[in-house]
Amino acid sequence: MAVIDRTDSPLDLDVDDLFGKYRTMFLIRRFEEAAERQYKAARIGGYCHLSSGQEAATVGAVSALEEDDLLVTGYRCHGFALARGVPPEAVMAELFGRANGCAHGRGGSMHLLDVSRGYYGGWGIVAGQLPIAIGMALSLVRRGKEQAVLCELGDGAVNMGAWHESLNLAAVWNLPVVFMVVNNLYGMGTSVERASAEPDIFKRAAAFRIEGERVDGDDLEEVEWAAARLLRAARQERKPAVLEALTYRYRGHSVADAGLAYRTKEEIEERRHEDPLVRTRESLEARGAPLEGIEALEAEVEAEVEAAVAYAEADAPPSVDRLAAGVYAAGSEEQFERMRPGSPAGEEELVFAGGLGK
Amino acid sequence: MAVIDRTDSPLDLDVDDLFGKYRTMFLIRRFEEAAERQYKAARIGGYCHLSSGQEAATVGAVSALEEDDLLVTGYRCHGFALARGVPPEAVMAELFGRANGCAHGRGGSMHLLDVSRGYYGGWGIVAGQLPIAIGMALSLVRRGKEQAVLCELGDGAVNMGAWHESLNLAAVWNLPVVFMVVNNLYGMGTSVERASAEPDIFKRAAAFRIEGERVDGDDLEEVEWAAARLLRAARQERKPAVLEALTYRYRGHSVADAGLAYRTKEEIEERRHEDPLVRTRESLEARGAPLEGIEALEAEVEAEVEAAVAYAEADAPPSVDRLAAGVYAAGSEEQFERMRPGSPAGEEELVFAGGLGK
Amino acid sequence: MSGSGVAEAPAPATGVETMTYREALRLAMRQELERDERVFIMGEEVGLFDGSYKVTAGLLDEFGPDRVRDTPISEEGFVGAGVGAAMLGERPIVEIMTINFLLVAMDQVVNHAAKIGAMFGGEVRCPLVIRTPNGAGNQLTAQHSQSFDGWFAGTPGLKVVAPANPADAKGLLKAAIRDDDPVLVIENLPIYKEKGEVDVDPDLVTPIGRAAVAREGSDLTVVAHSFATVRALKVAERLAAERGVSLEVVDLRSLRPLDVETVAASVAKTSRVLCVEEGWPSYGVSAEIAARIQHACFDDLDAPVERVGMAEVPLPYAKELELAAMPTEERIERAALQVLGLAG
Amino acid sequence: MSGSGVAEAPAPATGVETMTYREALRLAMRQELERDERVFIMGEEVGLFDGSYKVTAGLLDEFGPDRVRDTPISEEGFVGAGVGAAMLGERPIVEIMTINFLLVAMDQVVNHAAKIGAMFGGEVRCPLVIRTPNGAGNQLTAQHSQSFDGWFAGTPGLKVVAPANPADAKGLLKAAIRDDDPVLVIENLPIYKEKGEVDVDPDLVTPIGRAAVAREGSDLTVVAHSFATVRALKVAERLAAERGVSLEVVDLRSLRPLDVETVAASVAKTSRVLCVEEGWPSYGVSAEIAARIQHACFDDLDAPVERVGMAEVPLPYAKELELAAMPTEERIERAALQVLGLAG
Ligand SMILES: Cc1ncc(C[n+]2csc(CCOP(=O)(O)OP(=O)(O)O)c2C)c(N)n1
Ligand SMILES: Cc1ncc(C[n+]2csc(CCOP(=O)(O)OP(=O)(O)O)c2C)c(N)n1
Ligand SMILES: [Mg+2]
Ligand SMILES: [Mg+2]
Repeated sequence: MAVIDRTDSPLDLDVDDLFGKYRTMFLIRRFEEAAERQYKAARIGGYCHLSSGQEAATVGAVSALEEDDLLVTGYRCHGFALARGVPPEAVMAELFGRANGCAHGRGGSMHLLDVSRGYYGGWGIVAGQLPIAIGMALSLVRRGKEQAVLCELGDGAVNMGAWHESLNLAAVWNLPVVFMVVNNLYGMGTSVERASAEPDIFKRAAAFRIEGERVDGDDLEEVEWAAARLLRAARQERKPAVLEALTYRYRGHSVADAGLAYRTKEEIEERRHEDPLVRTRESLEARGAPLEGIEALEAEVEAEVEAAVAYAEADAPPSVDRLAAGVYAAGSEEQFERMRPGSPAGEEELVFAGGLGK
Repeated sequence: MAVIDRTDSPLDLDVDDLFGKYRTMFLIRRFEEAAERQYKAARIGGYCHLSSGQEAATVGAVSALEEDDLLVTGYRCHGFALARGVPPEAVMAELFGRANGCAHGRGGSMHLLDVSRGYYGGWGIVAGQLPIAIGMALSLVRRGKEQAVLCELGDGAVNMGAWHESLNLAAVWNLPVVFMVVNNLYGMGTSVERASAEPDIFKRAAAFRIEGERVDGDDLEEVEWAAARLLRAARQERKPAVLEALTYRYRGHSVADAGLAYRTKEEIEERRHEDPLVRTRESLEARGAPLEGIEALEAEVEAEVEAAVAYAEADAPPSVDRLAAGVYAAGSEEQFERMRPGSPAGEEELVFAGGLGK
Repeated sequence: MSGSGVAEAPAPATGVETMTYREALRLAMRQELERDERVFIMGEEVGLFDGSYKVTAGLLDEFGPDRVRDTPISEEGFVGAGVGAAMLGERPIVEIMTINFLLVAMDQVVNHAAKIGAMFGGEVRCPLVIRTPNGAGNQLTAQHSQSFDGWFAGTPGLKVVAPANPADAKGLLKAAIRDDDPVLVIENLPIYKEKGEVDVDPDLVTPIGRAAVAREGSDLTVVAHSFATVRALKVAERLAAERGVSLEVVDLRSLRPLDVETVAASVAKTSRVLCVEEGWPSYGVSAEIAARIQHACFDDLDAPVERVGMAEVPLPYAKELELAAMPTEERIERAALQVLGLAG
Repeated sequence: MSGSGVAEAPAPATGVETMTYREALRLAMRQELERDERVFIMGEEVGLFDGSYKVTAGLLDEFGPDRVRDTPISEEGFVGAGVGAAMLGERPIVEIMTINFLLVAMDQVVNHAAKIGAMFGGEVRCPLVIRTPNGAGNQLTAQHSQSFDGWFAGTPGLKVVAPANPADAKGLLKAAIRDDDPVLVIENLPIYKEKGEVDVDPDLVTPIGRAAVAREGSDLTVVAHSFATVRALKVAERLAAERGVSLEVVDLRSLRPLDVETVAASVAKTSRVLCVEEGWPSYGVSAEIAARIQHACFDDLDAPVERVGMAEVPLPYAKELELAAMPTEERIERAALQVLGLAG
């Protein structure tokens, strides 16, 4: 199987198309900045992982998805949700823990999803989403659908056993799934070199006789082109593959991490020279997009992000009365009848401090 | 890193040396046959996995160990224990569940060990021994010892996550461990092709930038030569490696399996033509060992196996009074004082139906 | 595959047949495979090998490799694959060879399957079934002789059933397959060969969350599940015959939800309780049962709730040691007499 | 490395200092790293990153990368590496970032570490320490807000401690490191910043298997461990001040072995019990405690044992929902008054 390092993309997006994608990238950057501010203002809690710097990888890959393809990601997922079209207010409301958040305030930053857009989460255990993604691909095959699953993971996840088991199963069963490794060079404070015996992660695909490819993850078009090709092979020929996108995260691992104990300010500065936003904006300009148009777009996005924050702030928190909603499917009440508080032998508050079912 | 398929061994054992190794191989075969008979006579219980057919791989690899190297294996381990010098009566007594068994009747067929010979078990969870083996190698490194660990596993184990995590850690940390894959073509009823996306298992070493080598596992000298070379590199240069030995098991997965649902009688017959015992005996003859000598040896081994059975039969079962012996280290009695039966708040038989400590 | 995934039902077979627990499970799977195309089986050796404990024997021939899928040895991977497929509406039945191997897939069960309904705000569900036997008694030694029933029963988001006879094996497995939540079906190694009468009606399911009074009695309530129920019933027969005491046996059947009510009703009648389980009692299922009973039946109890389970040691190989560690009929009987104040 | 592995002791520091729980753990590790070359630390981000919760901060600089070893993200691999190293006589301290991630390493803990002593007939031991925090309360959501304490405490072959204050954090971690068996040290996220007085004497250890009466009282016994003890002590103060009732708080400290005796002695005095834990109560630690108490104190109890724990849901993200699910002081207080018959 071919393992390819850094494809040069023959993709040549037209200016409108590029304009739209730049818009999404810019939205992600501004959204993350707003999220950081709101986190520091204690309106967002839990872990909050930002993806500033990774916008080209994110938007490039998601752009390669067909409407009925499926997407599964890790916990650094704001960008993926936005790129897949989840409205910024639904994402921000989720970060605020509000009822109209895309997971109704129950998932938070790490567990975004939008089933109507084929986005099946937002998962928090490193590499835990991989087996799930192959199960989805298996379901597509069972139903004879020409669809594929894109499964995002980090460079740190490739050392987990779940990586190995999932890639092996995907390959043995010929499942339509592309594993996209967002290699931002670090898993928390551990560099790829310290973590992975094969730091050229895409080469690990060979252990399963599947295709592995590495792209410049800060080059939107290169990412999209490679993702499109691999997803097509997945859909049409049921070939699983690995796509490694080399990129960088500008912020710390989460908002709580300054991100400097394990890398230098210089390194970060240097990487900022490859800022995918700047690069994409440049190629937009090179393709003749008028500066005013770009600036108008940016202003529009900034307003959109502010509106998302305002929406989230105004949105109500989920009702405490329905604490246990969703834990079990509708119809389960009867099964729990003899265990619940209120039942003759139930203990107060022991099982459900709130209602059950949807 | 080199991945090598089927080395021809320049090793040329002298006749006495070969004679001794043939003896061990023959001992293993006869021992397994006896174990099967005793199992069917209900003197051995539990799972009982025989290694008939795999003698060259077993003896070849163990022969390459230095006295102070360490050995860790899976559950198909009678042969490894015998090859490492554990007395047949201690092994048979263990299979009989007797007090003088090498694990004092507590481990049985799958959990043989002999710490005095550097043999650290006999483990029953597929691939569970791999992380343990690398921990041992780590300890050797910490102590600055020039020793290595040989860790045996089956072809079915290479699809477990523990394989991936262990090889990655061994490689990232430069640990002196050789993973020996005894590829007998099946994991229970599943052929390597159905289980592993890369059926050339040794090639998976490349995913960790370590050396992988495949040998004819029915060729004693080839196995020993390759194992010796890789173990030397492990000891002296702290290079982990994968050694794949292609072989075959003649019997079912365990004594309870006829071994025919997933392979044909013809296939088994064909493989019997490569019987490592026959091949080694032939090369012994070719090297001028007198036939009477070989036959005398075989008679001697047969008597030895019978003696082992007699020993095991005569040996006493472990005392039921000491059911809980070994569960916790000496000195733990005091810690459990307030939980045990007999203690003022203890419940009869709840925690220990027998004594505690060694 | 049709929209609802439910195929036209064939003319239903009816009547009661005697069969083993293993056969009852197989019947349930066959019926559900026929009824609903979304149902498929996945696990090590479930196909070509006919199942390591032969539960799925013959189903590969009948339904083909898409419905009865052999997997490599990678429990974490294929349990997770079950989760993912279930999220898209499939009804996977994942067989884990024995419960001991579920430990390598624990993260997929507890951190993933169990979380989906709540964590994603009810937007997606996970109708997954995991079937696996627990238990000891065949000299399988420490790594292969365990029962983690309570761990799963203590995990919100999961449901756990543990049938004790062929009829419930069929009925509860069918209920699990039709349930919209992840259900762990705990089977048991020695119980596979137990025989009993089974109503083969394909529409008959046993509701989840209902304990059964497996035997009526008046002097002592024995609360048990899975193979411990089989043991308890034998002890009850023997004590009735030999000592004239009357044991009521409550078979929990479902561990989450737990039917405390049926247990409490029995204790209200007998005033004395013994809990029996195949696993280790400390922090085990019987701990929860005892805790519930002391709460629900505080004024009814004439004696403390006693517990019998496996001796709290990693199970040793030697036959004699293993037997000494098991919750045998002798030990159950002794404990029952003790709660009744008849020991000595 | 010397034969015994124990280095010459430096002149012992003595005296009592006020420090956080986190600092107390660090002190224990520093002292043991100094005392015994066989001790080393291993885990994700324990070195260069200074520990994800900063428990190991500074130790890499002090002891170097052989003694403070950063690992890739592969819990199954490096927990198992700890097991193997321990079998050869090392004293590894494996840090698991939070207990939630122990699920991927469950097989190494339960099927391997716990089995070694018994399964190999006492021929080899496994002096491994695993340190990990449990708990919820920081909006970490369903996959990161769990407490599996009882699962490990229910596993023969393991020992489990769960200190509730800095002095015990130091003393029990040291005891765990010196113990010849695998010990799980359960820490807790909110507890890391709790302060208390700690005797810095390097020879002082807290014995495993002994509960402590953290506060004396006469009307009600509250049994707790880990952060629940901190909550219980606050409720006790408040109820004493506001309602004039006297709560005795028994801090379990050790879950396996479990000191039933100290609990029972307290109940004999108060006749009423409330069990509190950070985890889910059904099939949880409080189930075992309640079961033990109804047995040991059957004649002493004036009311059923009550339990308070986390609401039995995968923890939701929203602050309001999370708070509603937690075993807050309010809920503990309410339950305490109920057991005392003072509710309403
Ligand atoms: C099994 C597991 N172990 C540890 C963690 C804690 N953790 C969360 S993110 C992370 C680093 C992951 O790095 P990487 O895969 O490179 O993704 P990135 O954060 O760079 O996007 C760790 C160790 C976890 N969530 N799951
Ligand atoms: C994690 C786990 N899953 C399943 C099993 C059951 N099992 C025991 S041996 C075996 C097959 C292993 O095959 P292989 O690794 O090729 O070794 P061989 O038996 O051929 O020596 C299986 C599935 C187990 N022991 N552990
Ligand atoms: Mg990363
Ligand atoms: Mg094999």
